Amino acid sequence: MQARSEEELVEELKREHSELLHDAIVHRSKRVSVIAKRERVLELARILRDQYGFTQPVSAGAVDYIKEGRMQMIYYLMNPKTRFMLMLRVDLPRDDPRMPSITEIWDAMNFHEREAWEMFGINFEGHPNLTHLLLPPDWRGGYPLRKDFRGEGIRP
Amino acid sequence: MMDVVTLIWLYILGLVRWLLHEAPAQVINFIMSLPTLIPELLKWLWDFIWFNFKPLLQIIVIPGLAFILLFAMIAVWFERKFLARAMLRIGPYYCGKRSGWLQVIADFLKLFFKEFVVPDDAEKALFLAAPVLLPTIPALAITLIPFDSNWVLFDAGGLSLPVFLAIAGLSPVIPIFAGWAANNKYTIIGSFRTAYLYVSGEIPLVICAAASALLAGSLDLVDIVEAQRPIWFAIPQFIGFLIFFIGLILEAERTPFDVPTAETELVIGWRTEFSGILFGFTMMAEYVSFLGWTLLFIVLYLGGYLGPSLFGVPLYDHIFWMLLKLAVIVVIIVLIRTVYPRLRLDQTLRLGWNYLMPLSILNLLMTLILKWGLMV
Amino acid sequence: MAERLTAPIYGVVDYLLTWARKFSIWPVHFVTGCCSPEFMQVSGSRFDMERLGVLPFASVRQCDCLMVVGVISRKMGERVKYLYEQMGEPKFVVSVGACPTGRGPFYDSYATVAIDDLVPVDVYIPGCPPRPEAIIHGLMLLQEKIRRECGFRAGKE
Amino acid sequence: MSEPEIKPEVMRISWGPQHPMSGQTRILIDVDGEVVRRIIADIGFTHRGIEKILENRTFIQGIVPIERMVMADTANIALGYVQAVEEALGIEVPERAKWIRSLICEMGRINSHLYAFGLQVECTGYFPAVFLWTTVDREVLLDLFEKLTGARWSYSFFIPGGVRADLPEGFRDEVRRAVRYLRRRFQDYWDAMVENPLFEMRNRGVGVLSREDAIRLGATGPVLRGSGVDMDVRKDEPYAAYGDLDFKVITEKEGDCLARLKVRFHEIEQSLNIMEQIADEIPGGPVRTKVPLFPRSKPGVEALSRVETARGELGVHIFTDGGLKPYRVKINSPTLRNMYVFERLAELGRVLVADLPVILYSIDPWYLDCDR
Repeated sequence: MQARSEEELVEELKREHSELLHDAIVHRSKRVSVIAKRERVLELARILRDQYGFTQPVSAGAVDYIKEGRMQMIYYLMNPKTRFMLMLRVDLPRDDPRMPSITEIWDAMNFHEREAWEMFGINFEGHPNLTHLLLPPDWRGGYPLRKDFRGEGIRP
Repeated sequence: MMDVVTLIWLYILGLVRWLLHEAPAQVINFIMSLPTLIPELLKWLWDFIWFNFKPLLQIIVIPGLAFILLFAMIAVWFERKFLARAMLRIGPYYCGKRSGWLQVIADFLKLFFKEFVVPDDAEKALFLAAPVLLPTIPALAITLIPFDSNWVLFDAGGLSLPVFLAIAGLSPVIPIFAGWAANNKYTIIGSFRTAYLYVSGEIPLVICAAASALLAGSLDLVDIVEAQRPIWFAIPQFIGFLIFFIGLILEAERTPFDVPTAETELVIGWRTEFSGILFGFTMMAEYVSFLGWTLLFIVLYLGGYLGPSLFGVPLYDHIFWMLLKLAVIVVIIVLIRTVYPRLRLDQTLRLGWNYLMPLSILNLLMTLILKWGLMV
Repeated sequence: MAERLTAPIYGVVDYLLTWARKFSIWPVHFVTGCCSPEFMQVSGSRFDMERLGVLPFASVRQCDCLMVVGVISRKMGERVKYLYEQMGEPKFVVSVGACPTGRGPFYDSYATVAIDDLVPVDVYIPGCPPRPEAIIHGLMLLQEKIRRECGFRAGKE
Repeated sequence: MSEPEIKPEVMRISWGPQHPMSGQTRILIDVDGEVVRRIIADIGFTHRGIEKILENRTFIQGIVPIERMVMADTANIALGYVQAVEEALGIEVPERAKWIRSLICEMGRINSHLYAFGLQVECTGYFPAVFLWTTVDREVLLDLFEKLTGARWSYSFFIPGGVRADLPEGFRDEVRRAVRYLRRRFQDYWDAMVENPLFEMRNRGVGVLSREDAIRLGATGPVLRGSGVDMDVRKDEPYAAYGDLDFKVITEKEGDCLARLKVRFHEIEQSLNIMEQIADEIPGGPVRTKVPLFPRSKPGVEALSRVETARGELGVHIFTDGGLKPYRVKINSPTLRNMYVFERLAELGRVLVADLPVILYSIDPWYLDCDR
């Protein structure tokens, strides 16, 4: 069931897996977004990988929407056949940023999740090795990429 | 009156006449006789030194300390310049007038006056002793090499080949001690690689040397050289010649077999922790051991000191030919360094055990048959 | 002691020593940041820093010059300090590029430090990245500094 | 990074960050004799927080820090950012500017690939001649860069709306001359490297990455193409002038270090072809459109631009909030993906200590890109 075009993919996802996701959007050609439910992101991820062919993990990162009180974790995935880039987005509340680790589906997300953990403080449950990746191991300065980070890096 | 004044005038006139008519011829004669005179003078001087200072000369000049140090310096300088040329660079330039020939002396002086660090966890006595022992052992072996039939520093009583191999066989022990004493993971791995390498490289070398000795019918290096008067052993012992050449690079830890000091993997292997003059000694040791094996190679296969006469004095000829052959081999080995990558340890060992070893035994058997055939 | 060191023989030793140290600067194989390609060009054919006797060396024990090439992050900063302590005297530090000197384009980052907080520096080379000519000039300044200050009598060691 | 436990029979060696071949990273390896049981990449030694810095720069100021991600390949990196800004702000780019961008990107790619295989050769042993030949040949390209942009490496030449300046007089002839010279030189490289039996011995069958593993572990760039997957952003989503240019995507089937080297090699040939095509066929016209110095964004716009850098696919995802600065810039760096592949390679096949630097440099890591 390889989807032929972006619209068909989105329609199909919305139709068949509406219980797993909030929304699915087409940004432009070859850019698709799926906003997943936090609790069931693993099921959706497995379906995306096995049935829709998004076998290649690209990257992952988060955005801190401080005014709306949420953070969004974004997984960038790639389908090597159709060359679609799919962004699997998960909304997390800012006061409780916790979600299941997706490394059991794409283990290459290991580094990216560690980075998101140290930069945003998102807690990935079930991650094999959730330690500092880029920052020094004794880093105590908070989460640098959050918008309320008050270390160096913010112009007064 | 034939007075005094007249006599003086006559004397002066005679002097002028002599100066004008006979002196030029005599001076020319004297100058013409110089070429025969100077060698005689030199020969006299040489005989004087020969009988009085020969052992001293051997220890200090050739094949003694000065030769070894000079070789190390020239080889390092040449290698740096040559590599730089291969890389399209100039190499050392400003140190010494426009050629960088003082570069090695500057490096050595700097190392000599540099603080050397002894790590806390190191085995201190061994750590300090190993670098000093390192160049000593191959230098001892070099004393056995004949530069002329009667120019051997250390007379081993007709057994100089086995003694050479025995002394040179000691040298791998020192890197192992050094690596262990430094108490660093890189040095440990490097020293064990040295051990592997020596074992796989030295046995084919010894077997090849045995074949050469068999062909010459003697264990004495002078006899082996003299046996090559009709033909260099490189021809009848061609397999042994090739094996010995590869084994020599392997023993001297030169590229492509510089596995123990592999810069890209193990920083610089068992030398990693040495600093200051200790490191200078290890650097020197590399070249001294290289020199020792190369000289043995020349003696065993390339006719040692033999060569056509150029200067009339046999000793000069012999030392000249020895040095020329040495220079050629050094150039070839440095050339190899510019074009080949390093082999892995397993590939090196496979080369040693799977190819060099059986081939050297084959070589020995062939020599046996040849010798038997000659005797029959 | 001070009077004895003014004897002429010490002048000769001093000259030899500074000459040797000047022409035998061995920097460590150590790059901290993004000026490394330019540094490589300097060791390459057109600029060739080996002319001055500069020979990059593998292990810090044998070296006497720490070239801090490029930005120093907090994680790297500890290592720079550590390496400096591992080197034997006499030792020199050259700060290559704007980043170690004054944090360069990353001046307001949470993760970079300037070199002055870590180790004493002998020569600063500005630029982002510095041109090869600038690096060569910096090395020559270091040589000049060694000639003047690093003799037997200068009290550096 | 807290260090995971060590099994008693293995020895843990720390490589770097001061090591002749580690570069700016630390690699922990567990060795059992000469066999590597486990690789742990401890990256982050050059982390400068570029993503945070970009939040504090205006859109045009941001070009300077992001260029410092990959010094040898600044053109491609800057192009990724500039394209994302253009997409987020809705800026059109004239045709000639696109062609000039492609030209400089290809020159940057050759520059970077030269660096890559120079280092890979250096890793196979002290084999320095070829490595330093690459620095010589890089000077040819650097001179072109200097003539065009005024700087050798970090030339902030691409700006939103086009490029900073037009090609100077006679530049196209110089490009053609450089292409001719480099073609001749690459024959030498091929002879010295791929045709050298000892070099082949060190590289063939080392660090094999199968096609499935390459996709599963998220490899990118020459690593992915060396394993037989023909993914190249220049073909998949043509940007700049790549839609009009004629070139092939190079793949090799073996997936070992030699295959990656060959991919880089043939990519350079393709890049030289592209340079020639551009020098011949570049259209006329303006090279930039007028863009205010401090462009203001529309709120809530996202733009993800992908470009093919020398190390693989770079993604720059810009989020705006209606201010003068981006709200968040997410950079998907290629080396971070390949470093994960490197970490897993010890499990996929037998890796010896001596192979480690070769494998590491066959993925062409650029730690500044990896750490951002």
